Order: sequence, then C-alpha cells, then structure tokens
Amino acid sequence: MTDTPLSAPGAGVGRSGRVALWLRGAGGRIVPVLTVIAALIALWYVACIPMNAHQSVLLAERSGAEVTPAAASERRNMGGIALSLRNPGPALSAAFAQDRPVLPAPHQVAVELWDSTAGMRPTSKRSLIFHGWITLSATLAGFAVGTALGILLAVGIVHSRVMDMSVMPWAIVSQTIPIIAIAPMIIVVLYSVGVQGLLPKAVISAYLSFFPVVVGMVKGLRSPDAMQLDLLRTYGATGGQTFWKLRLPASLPYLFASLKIGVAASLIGAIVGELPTGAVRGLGARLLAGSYYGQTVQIWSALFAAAILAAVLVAIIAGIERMLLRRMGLAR
Amino acid sequence: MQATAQGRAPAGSVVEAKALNLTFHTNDGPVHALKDVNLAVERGEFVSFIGPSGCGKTTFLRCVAGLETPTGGSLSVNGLDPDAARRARAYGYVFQAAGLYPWRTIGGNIRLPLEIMGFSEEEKKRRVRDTLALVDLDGFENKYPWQLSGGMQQRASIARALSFDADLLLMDEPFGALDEIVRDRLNEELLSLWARTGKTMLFVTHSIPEAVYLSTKIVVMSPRPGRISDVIDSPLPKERPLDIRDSRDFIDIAHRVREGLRAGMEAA
Amino acid sequence: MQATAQGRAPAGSVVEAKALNLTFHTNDGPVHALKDVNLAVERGEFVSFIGPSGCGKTTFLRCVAGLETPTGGSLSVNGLDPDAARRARAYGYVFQAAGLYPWRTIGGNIRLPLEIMGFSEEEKKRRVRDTLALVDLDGFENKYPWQLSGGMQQRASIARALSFDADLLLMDEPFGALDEIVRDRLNEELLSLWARTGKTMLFVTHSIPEAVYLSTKIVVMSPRPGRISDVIDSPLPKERPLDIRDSRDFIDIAHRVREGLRAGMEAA
Amino acid sequence: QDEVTLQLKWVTQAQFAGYYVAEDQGFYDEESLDVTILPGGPDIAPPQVLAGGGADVMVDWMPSALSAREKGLPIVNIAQPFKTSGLMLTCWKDTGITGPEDFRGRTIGVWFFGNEYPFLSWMSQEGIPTDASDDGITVLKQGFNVDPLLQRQADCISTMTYNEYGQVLDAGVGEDELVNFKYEDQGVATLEDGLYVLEENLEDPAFVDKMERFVRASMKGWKWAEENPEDAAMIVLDNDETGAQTESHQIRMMQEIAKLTAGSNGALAEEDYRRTVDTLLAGGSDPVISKEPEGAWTHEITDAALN
Amino acid sequence: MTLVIFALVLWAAGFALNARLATGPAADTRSVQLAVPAIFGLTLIGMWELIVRGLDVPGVILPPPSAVAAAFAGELDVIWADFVQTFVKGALSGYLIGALAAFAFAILADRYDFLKRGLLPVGNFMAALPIVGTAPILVMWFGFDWESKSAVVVVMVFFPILVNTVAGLADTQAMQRDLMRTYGASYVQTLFKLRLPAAMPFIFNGLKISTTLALIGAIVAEFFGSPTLGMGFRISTSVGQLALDMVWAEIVAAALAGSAFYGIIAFIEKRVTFWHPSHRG
Ligand SMILES: Nc1ncnc2c1ncn2[C@@H]1O[C@H](COP(=O)(O)OP(=O)(O)OP(=O)(O)O)[C@@H](O)[C@H]1O
Ligand SMILES: Nc1ncnc2c1ncn2[C@@H]1O[C@H](COP(=O)(O)OP(=O)(O)OP(=O)(O)O)[C@@H](O)[C@H]1O
Ligand SMILES: Cc1ncc(C[n+]2csc(CCO)c2C)c(N)n1
Ligand SMILES: [Mg+2]
Ligand SMILES: [Mg+2]
Repeated sequence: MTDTPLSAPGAGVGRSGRVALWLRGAGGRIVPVLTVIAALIALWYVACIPMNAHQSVLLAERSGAEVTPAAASERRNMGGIALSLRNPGPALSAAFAQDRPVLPAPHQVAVELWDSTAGMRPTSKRSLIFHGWITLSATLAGFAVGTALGILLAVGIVHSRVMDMSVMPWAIVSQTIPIIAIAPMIIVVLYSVGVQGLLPKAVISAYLSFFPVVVGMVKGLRSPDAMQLDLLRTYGATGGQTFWKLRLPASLPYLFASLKIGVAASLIGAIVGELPTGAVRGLGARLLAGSYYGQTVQIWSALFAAAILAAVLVAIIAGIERMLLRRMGLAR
Repeated sequence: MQATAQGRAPAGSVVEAKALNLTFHTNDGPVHALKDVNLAVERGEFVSFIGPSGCGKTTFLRCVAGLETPTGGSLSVNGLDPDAARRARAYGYVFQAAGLYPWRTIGGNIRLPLEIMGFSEEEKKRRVRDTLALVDLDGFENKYPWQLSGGMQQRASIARALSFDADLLLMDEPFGALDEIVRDRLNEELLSLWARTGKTMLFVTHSIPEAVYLSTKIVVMSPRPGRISDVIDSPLPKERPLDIRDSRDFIDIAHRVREGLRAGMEAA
Repeated sequence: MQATAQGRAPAGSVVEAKALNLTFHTNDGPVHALKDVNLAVERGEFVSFIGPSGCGKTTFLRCVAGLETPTGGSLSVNGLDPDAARRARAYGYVFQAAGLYPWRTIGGNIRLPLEIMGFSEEEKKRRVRDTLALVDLDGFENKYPWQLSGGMQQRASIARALSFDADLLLMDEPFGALDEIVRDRLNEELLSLWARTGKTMLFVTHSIPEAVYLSTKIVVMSPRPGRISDVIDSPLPKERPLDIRDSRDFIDIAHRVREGLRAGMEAA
Repeated sequence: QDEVTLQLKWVTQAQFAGYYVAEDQGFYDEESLDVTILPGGPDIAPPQVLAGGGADVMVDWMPSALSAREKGLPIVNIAQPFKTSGLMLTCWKDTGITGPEDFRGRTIGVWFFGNEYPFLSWMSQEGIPTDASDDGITVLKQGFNVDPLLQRQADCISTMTYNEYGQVLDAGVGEDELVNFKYEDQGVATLEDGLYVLEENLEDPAFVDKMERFVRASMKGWKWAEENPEDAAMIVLDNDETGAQTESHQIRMMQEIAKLTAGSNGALAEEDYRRTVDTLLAGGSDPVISKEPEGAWTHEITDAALN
Repeated sequence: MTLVIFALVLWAAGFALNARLATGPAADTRSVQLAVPAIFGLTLIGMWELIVRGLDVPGVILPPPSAVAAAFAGELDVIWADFVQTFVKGALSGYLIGALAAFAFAILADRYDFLKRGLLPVGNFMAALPIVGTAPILVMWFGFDWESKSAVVVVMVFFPILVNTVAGLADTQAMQRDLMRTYGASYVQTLFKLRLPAAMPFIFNGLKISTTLALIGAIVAEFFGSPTLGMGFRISTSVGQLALDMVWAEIVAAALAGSAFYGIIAFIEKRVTFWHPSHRG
C-alpha cells in the first residue's frame, strides 16, 4: 500500500487512472479488514493456550513428561493461565492440535471447513455443502414466504388505517416471543397435520424474516413526500396508479435494506428450526450433534459455515440491489 | 370528457374566486390561511402572486388545483368546481422543487402524466419529443434527473406539466431554488413560451423583479389572515428584454409592489 | 493568546490574498475552484462576494476561515496564517442555513462557542443576554430552534457568531433561504449592526440588490476557473434607507454588477 | 404394507440400534410394515408428538410416560426392550463423595425435559433437598455434553453407561479419578426406553395387530444387534444423517446397550414396573406421580407377538 | 364446530368495530389508538380460545388462553423468580455491558478510520454467527449461571449498537462540523457537544432493536444449560413435562417483559431526542 493520497494530481484521470482508483479504493477497504482479521486470529491463537492448557498438560503427562502440579485433581482447580505459566512447554506445544479442544485453533477450523466442503463428495453426510444446502433450501423457502407476507402486510398497513393501528403493535410484540421456545411447538403441530421436513423449518424462518420486511416496506411505501403524491393527484391518478408508479418504485431501496436483514434472520430461523426437528440434517443439526459429542472443531466449522452462508446471501441481495437500482437510475 | 380534459376554457374567466376563505385547524388552534379572496383571471393572462412567507400563496394555488378544499366562498376553474377540474385534468402544476422521480429518465418523467391519462403509445412518444424540444432539452430524454443541473431539472418539470397540453399552468415558486443567473435565463424562456402558447399562468414567487418582469397582473398578498392587499396591472409591453429591468416603468412597478408588501406587513 | 482571540487586527489588512489558487481533485478530474485571487480587505470594510453558482465564493470564504487549504499563493488573516487565525478564534462564521443544533435552545446555541472557548459562567450569561438583545431575540432564549421562524433562526445564528466578539465576520449567503421581505429587514438590521460595531464583514450573496445595498466593496466572481472578474467600490453613503434601492446611483452599480456577471459567464 | 411411525427419544445412535437393524435387515418388511423412524431432539417431547398424531408409537422413559399419563395423556407401555437402567451419577473422586449423603452441599448436573424424575425421586427418598440450600443440592440443568464435569462446574453429572460416561473417559479422565453411582445399584432404577402408544388406539384391532408385528420385528432387531454389535453400530452410522457420529463411539455404545437389553425379551417385567412406580411414588412432598397408575401397561401386544 | 363459527363471527365483529373506530372522528385520540390494537389482540385471544375448544385440540399441544391465564396467576411466584434470573440478572446486565462496550468501540472506530473500515465488515460477519451455535460455547466458557447468559446477550446486542452508533457519529452535517472547527474546538469538545447528541437517534435505534434481542438471547442461552430456574429453563422443562399452560404463561411473561423493555427505551428515546423531527409531533 503506497501512501500517495487519493487526491494526488492526475488520480482518476483516464481509464488506467480509474482502474488505479478502484484498486486503491478496494485496497482502502481490504487492507484494514485484513489487518483486523489478522489481529483477531493472533488473539485467537494466544487464547487457545490457556483455554486448552488442562488438556495439553494432561497429554504431556500421558506421554511421560514431567508436569507441575503432578496431581490431576490439583490441576483441575487451577486457572488456564496459571497452568500454562507453570508448564509453558507442554501448554504451547499441544495447544493447537487437540482432538477435542476447548477452543480449537483457527487452522483446525479452517482445515475442517476445507475438508468438509472441498474435501469430499457434496452428497456425503459429512459434507458441509450437503448440510448447507439443506439449511439453504429451508432458508430460501422461508425467506420467500416471509418476504411475500411482509410485503402484503405492509401494503395493507399503508392502505388501511385499521390494519396500521391494529396489526403494527402486535407485529412488534410477536418479535419479543423467543422463537426457540415456540419452534418445537410449531414443529409438533405441523407434525400432527402430517407436515414434515422442509416446511416446518421454513415456517420458523418466515416468522423471523417477515418483520424486518414489514417495517422497511411500510417505511418505503410511505417515503414519497406530500409533493410527489400531490403531483399524481393533479393528474387525477387512481390509487392503483399511485401504488405502481410512485409508492412501489420509491420503496425499493428500503425493501432491499430490509431484505438483507431478513435473509440473515431467515437463516437463523432455519437453523433454529433444525435443532428440534430431530437434528437430522442441516447446519443446525451439525451444530447440535457437534455439541452433543463435544466435537468443538465441528461446531466451530458449522458456525463459520453458517456465517459465510449468511454473508454470501447478503452479498447476493446486495448485488441484485445494485443491478436493479442502477438499471432504475436510483444508484449513481 | 376528453374535450374538457384538454381544458379549453368556455367563455368567462379561467379562474374565478369569490369571497374565498380557508381555515386550517391545527393543534395550536385555527389558522386563517385565506380570507375573503376575490380574484378573476382571464384567458391568456400571466398572474403573479407575491407576498411574505405564510400569506397563503401556495394555499390559494392548491385550492385552484383542487388539492385543498376552501371552507367558504366559491371558486371555479374553467367554469367547473376545482375538484371536477382536477379530475378533468384542466391544468398543469409545477412545484417549487423540480420533484422529478429519480427512478425515471427525463423522458420517463414527462411520460408519467401521459401514462396516467391513458394516451396512446404513439401520442406519448410524439408529445414527449415535442415538449422536450419546447423546453430546449432535446437529447436529454434518456438521462436521469440527477445527471442534469438544477436549471435543466426545473425545465424538465415544466415540460412535464406542459406535456398534456392543459390550458392553465399553475407554478408555485418554480425557480425558488435556482441561482440568479439561471433564474434570469429561465424567466426569459418562460416568457417566450407563454407568448408562443397563449396559456393562462398562475405564478407564485418571492422575488419582486421576477414578478414584475413576468406578469401582466401582480397580486400582492399579506399574512395573518392571508388576503389580497393589492392587484397591480402591468403596463409593460409584451416584448420584454432582460434590460427592461433597468427601465423607469419597471422600477416604478417594483416600488409599488414593495410598498404594497410593506403596508401588508405593518397592518398584520 | 486571549488578546488575539479577540481578533483585534494589527496594522495592515485584515484579510490579504495574494495569487491565491485552489484546485480540488475529484473523481471527474481536477476542479480549479480559485485561480489567481488577489484581494485586500481593510478594517471596517463590508465586502460582498457575488457570482454564479460554483464560482468559488464559498471556497474563498472557507480558505479565509482556515477550513480549506489553498494549493498556491498566500493568504493572511490578521497577519496570521488562516489556520492559526482559526485556532486564535479570529472570526465568526455564519453559514447559509442557520445550522443551529436542534437539541440546544436558542440560548444554548449561542452559549456553545462560549463553552468551547472557556468563558466564565457569569460572562457566558452576560454575553448570551447581550447578543440576544443585539439581534432582537430577547425572550426567546429558552425556545428550541424549530419553534422559531426561519428569519429568527438566522438571527440566532448571527448572534452565535457575534457572541464571542471577533472582529471579523464571515457570512456565506446567510439570508439565502429567506423570503424577500424578511431578507429586507435583516439586511437593514445587519447594516445597522455593522455601523454600530465597526466589524469587518465578508459577505457572500447571490442577490445583486443585496450586495449593492450592503457593501462598501463588491467583488464580482466568475466560474471555471473561479476568479475575481471585477471589484467595485460603492459610492453609496454609510446611511442607507431601504429606499436607496430606487436611486440612480444604486441602479447604476447594480447594472455594473450585472454586466460584470454576464461578462464573466460569457467568458467562461 | 402397513405404515408405522416411530418417534425416538433422542438423536440417531446405537441406543436405538434395534429399530434401525430391524429396518435394515428387512425384519419390518417381513411383517409387511413400512416403518418411519423419526429421530428425537433436545426440544422434542415424544408424548407431545404422540398426542398430536405425529407418531403411532414412541420410545420413552417410564417416569416421563407415567407423569404424562397423570397429566391426562393416556399412554400405555406395550413393550419393554430395556431390562436394566443405564443411568448413573458420575462424580470426581477427589471431592470425597462416597455415598448419597455426601451430595449435600454439592453441585450436580441433571438432565431435565422429563428426564429429571429418576433423580428427584432418588433424592427425595434419601431426604436430600434439591433447592440449593446449605445442606441440599445445587442442581444444574445439564446441557448436551459432559463439559460441566470436565470444567469442574459440577461435582457430579448425570451420565448414561453407554454414552456420556464414555465421553468422560475419552476426554482423558482416568476411571480411577471417578466414582459412579448407578441407579440400578442404589435400588432406584426406573425403566428406560420402553415402547408406548395412545390408549385409545388399542381399541382398534387393526392397530393392535400392527403393533404386534412391529414389536416382534423390533425385538428381532434387538436380539440381532446384541449378537452383532459392530454390524449394528455400522447400520446406525448409516442412518445418522448428521454425519457426526464416530464408529468407535457407536460400537462402544452398542456394546454397553447390549448389556441393558440382555435380560429382556420385550415383555414388561412386572417387578421392574413395581419398582419404578414405588420409586416415583416415594417422592416425599413432591412426588413425580401422586397415585398408583392404572392401565399404564399391557401385555396384550407382547403376549401375542412373542408367543 | 359451533364454537369455530363463533370464532369467525367474533373476528368479523372485532374487525368491524376497529374499522369504525379507526376511520371515525375520534381516530386520532389517544384512547382510540390504544383501543384498536387492544381490541385486535382480544379478538385474537378470543378466537384462540374458541377454536381450541371447538376443535378439541389436546391441552398438551395447545392450551386455551384461559388455562394459560390460570397458570400465570397460579404460578406468579415461580414466574417472578424466573424473570429475575433471566431478565434482571442475565439480559439486563448483558445489555448494559454490551451497550457500553459498543459505545467504547464505536468511539474508537470513529476516531480511527482504519479501525472503522476494518472492524465494521468483520463485525458484520461475526454478527451473522448464529447464537444457537455460540450459546453452547459461551455456556461452556462462562458456566451455568447468569454470567453465561449475560455473555450471550453481550455478543447479541454488541453489533447492532456498534453499527448504529458508528453511523450516528458520522451523521453530522459538514456544516455542523465546520462550525466546531471555526471555534477551534478540540476533538473531545466536538464529540460531546456535537457528535454524541447528533448520534442519539441512531444510538437509540440500536438500543431499541437490542431490547428484544437481549431477552431472546438470555432465554435461548438457558436452553443450553442453566440453574434450575429462569424463563428458558422453565419453558424447556415444562415442555418436557407437558405443562404447556406453564410454557405459554412464560412466553406471555417474556412478551410482556420484552414489550415493556422496548417501551421504556422508546420512552427514554422520546425524552432524549425530543428535538428530532420524528418526535416533534
Ligand atoms: N396543511 C396545513 N395545515 C395547517 N396549516 C397550514 C397547512 N398548510 C398551510 N398552512 C398554514 O397556512 C398559512 C399559509 O400557508 P401557505 O403555504 O399558503 O403560505 P405561502 O404564502 O405559500 O408561504 P411560503 O412563501 O413560505 O411558501 C401558513 O400560516 C401555514 O402555516
Ligand atoms: N470539497 C470539494 N471537493 C471537490 N470540489 C469542490 C469542493 N468544494 C467545492 N468544489 C467545487 O469548487 C467549485 C467552487 O465551489 P464553491 O462552493 O466555492 O462555489 P460557490 O461560488 O460557493 O457556489 P454556490 O453559489 O452554489 O454556493 C465548484 O465547481 C465546486 O463543485
Ligand atoms: C438437553 C438434553 N440432554 C439430555 C437429554 C436426555 N436424554 C435423552 S436420550 C438420553 C440417553 C443418553 O444418550 C438422554 C440422556 C435430553 N432429553 N435433553
Ligand atoms: Mg408556498
Ligand atoms: Mg457557496
């Protein structure tokens, strides 16, 4: 990274200048992000040492090394930092390669992520692509339903005072209910009417994603100012014309902002929905099974897989947003 | 319907207000925005409304447009009541800010009223082309509003109001946001457009020179309650170069307008 | 420090620009906002800057205020470089919009610079009271900005710039958002305030009558690149009733300013 | 083929090997049954699924089933493949705990969600309060794994012989560092992993017939699993869709499970039932069930299926 | 079946009443604005009761509201103890710690642009880690009692508040900032006299979003280990015991607490940001 200021003479002139500008713009974001990530990873590695110290020392003892204190029971009462300080050698050497670490090292998670995605058939039950796909399909189904419901509600709220006054407060209350508490009940109720598999998860997913869409869309549909509305009145436009030609296009930027929140919420919903459905398949099931058998590396990789999936989904929506808004002339 | 939609005025005044009153009810009590307004505007006149902020200029224009309902008196537009005139699309309205829809191109913005009024595809194309030419914006049809300067945007918004060729044009401080130089040029252009098309203009402004330069009739208003304090007929010729503003006649009318404004302020 | 903080100018010009240049680097290439600007402002002068949008008026004022760094030439304020002058609190700055902080009362807004500059509690109280009286806003101390009309807000913002009693006032279109009537009144008041306090004024405006009415010196600027195209010394007397605007002298200067603006536009 | 849906108590693991074996080896097909096995999960209450009609038959522990029965959900035990309880408390030896009396003042991890009844009954029989008072026990709601013990957040945790205990050992703890209290040894064992159906369904002869065939095939599966623990574990592994189970863990679990199913041919032993009910009724001031249950089990199915 | 028809009639009646109130002359009065949602809610509850009874839904699947109300009233002391454990100890402490940490980081990120550009994207990514995955880990690290719930809440509320505060601190107009520069104001003076007050509407937006997250986070965390009290503990245990009336009573308590928390923050917001156009009324 050079430290030529962006405003150097000639910057941004001509095509190559523009490319350079873009590169520098990207660098202006990538370098700090990489720095922060590097700092976090370093911190993470350091944290591994005390977190895993008990196990490290135990392993050293098993392989015949001299450790202090010698009694396992005494060690258990010590903190991780104290233990690492008294056994620096074993604590350091074994901290990053344990089978069931309390805190897995970053590279362990990365390797597991790689092995369980690129390293095996996507149809394998151990493949995160397989589980990610299961979760993704429920997410997308729930997101579609939630978005449609949210938009419908928003249109109703904007056009009907009764809906506005009666539905909106309860929509807020609905979000104060802990989903994890009602998710199993939703699943059992749907079981009892013979619905299983994707749909129960999608319902929970939809429940979480409709709210941001309602809020954003109501804001968006109401965003045209009085003057823009009056303009259409001077043309004698009908309610339908006002909706299609003014309210809807004006609401799109708001809609997309909500969709980005909504899709992340959908993913959480799908994962929550997977916990009680017998934890059969999907990233949620991976999380749970990993946690049930104390396989921390697996938990962490499923966790990161979920976050990466969320990031990808949000990025896709942002891409669509940019494309659409640019085509509409709303993005510059 | 289509005949009146074109807004051709029957015999009689284009706009006629008699003892017009309007009171807004607000949380702080009633606001008497218009009191006892009497005014007749004939075909082809260019009438400016001037007065301090809050004197009811916008309110009066909105009443004419059927966007606000008077609480007393009578008001007719082309012989119809304002609401009927609105639905008959008797006028074009230009707001203070250009208020173009940012997701539509300049052409698309001008096409908007035509779409709503259900013109044929061919007719829409022709009218967009013609009105763009009228306001000197040919070639900008496919640009987005934010790609144009403020002055050009305002011209586009005038084109939008002209596109469906109503006989009456209501303009509420259309040039308020522009700088003096651009404003001067648009004033000149507006005047020539008016001369060419013979439309009836109701024009709100804050600027004394602008009002004097443009109008055949200047309505001076005063606030609390909003009412007409003076109506001045301009003796200036139809042909008005910008230089006319340094002429004795011009300065005299401007002086009279300023006096009228002062008097109105003191009385309030 | 406190002595210069009061901004008493030493001998010599209050503001002195020599061959001042400023180029902005934008994505669309460099913008030459100020080119070769030479200007000296003496103590007690009232200097107006007029010119079309984008000609660099604001940029020049910001350079004087030390908010922008020139890319060439020299500029001194009270004999200091602008940044030092800024830190020495040599001037009060009034922006186009009143820009009062909405979470502070009128009194609180005027107190703001006093708090920052560390005046004593007592002194703060006294100055807030005095400046409120100066701009005719006594009794409004505990109101919030949005409870006041635009003109009153603008007066409050002038009071805020006056409160710490700098000798130099920089005003960037302070009345741009107000209507003509209110503007007239504030112009009168500003003039009398200037006469009473003897401060040095740098005043940006778009309005020819305003510039002519207020100034002892009018700087006409033209754009692309922004430069001074004319400097007009006003022969008008210090005492100026509003009526002076109908006088021959006034009209002549206004005419010269308009010609200067036109010429600048055509040349660009 | 008749359709049967079985709701398990927990996720797919060798604890339920018999059913997966019966499916895999075609024992259900032989009985003309089309069996769907629904794995359970941390928040799935099998009786609720049964009540909602989402399953025909479920695997549950008897204390939970009897409690549900008393709450007005009439469920009936039709078979009992598990003879012995695998439940125990595992404590650090260095805490000095040698018997139940030493639990006073300790922190103990217990599974809830209907699995807490055996512990509560035992403690009330011992007269030890579980209200975190000074001479009582501080109870923790134990999560999914054995961390609370390993991290010393608890002095003792609940373990199953076939699952969590192995995990504790896997974590590097020596058996000599631990003390175990098997419910079976303490005389407070309650029946685990029985098969239950809704009482009203038993009035339908077609359903009864279906269950007879189901129990017969399932028991065949269990016996096969007991004899071939390694193959059974592999079958379970094939059915685990999470891909999280490991071979070694499942084989060991199957070997331990085999010890628990060994004494049962599938029919409920009345003395075991008696002991379970007595344990639950003995719950002092706050018993799990307050009165002798009636009709909570039947031999009708096993009699027909196994003879 | 008749009860189900009754339910539909009730729905129609409630809606008609609301329609009349909402479009009537008194629609803007405070009482009507409270009455309309109340009537809507009561209608829903009435329908729930009638449909559950009409269709004979087993109580272990969905109890009628009357049973829930009875459980609520009968077990008030239990619910109160759970509330104190989950809300006061877990959610509230985590909310406070998370908010303070977020403010501190936001001010740092605002001061050092490098940090802002690096921290925010990474923060957004971390915020996407599902809590159902992080909660068990945090319970493992911080133990079973309220400390781990508090930690989960900190993680949940940190990013919304951080992102909003950073956005708020940046939301001053150039002119407002320039004004401070003309006074030669120091960084700290600008921060306290301009940027923090200007950021308040954003900060409260983050604080409001976080209220519901805080409670939900604390409850969810209890599913992964807890002492023998707490709202999440009670909910999961009661499901296992088929005491669905108790489950719903706790859900009602959670919704009440969540709504009240939201309401209190919204009330403080109104007080603090009285000057913002959206509150001037
Ligand atoms: N919708 C409304 N509700 C209540 N009062 C209103 C409304 N519209 C306008 N008013 C009030 O009516 C009076 C006249 O307003 P109007 O907008 O017509 O003034 P104006 O002459 O156009 O002023 P300006 O020059 O500032 O545009 C003002 O006092 C205004 O506050
Ligand atoms: N921060 C900036 N970055 C890039 N270009 C700028 C910047 N500030 C001003 N400019 C450009 O410099 C030129 C002069 O701008 P300036 O604001 O000084 O004009 P002005 O005379 O004050 O115009 P107006 O009357 O519209 O306020 C314009 O072309 C403007 O686009
Ligand atoms: C959170 C939670 N943890 C454990 C169990 C209990 N459980 C169900 S099956 C089984 C056998 C052991 O593998 C055990 C202990 C539960 N229901 N919920
Ligand atoms: Mg107006
Ligand atoms: Mg400017």
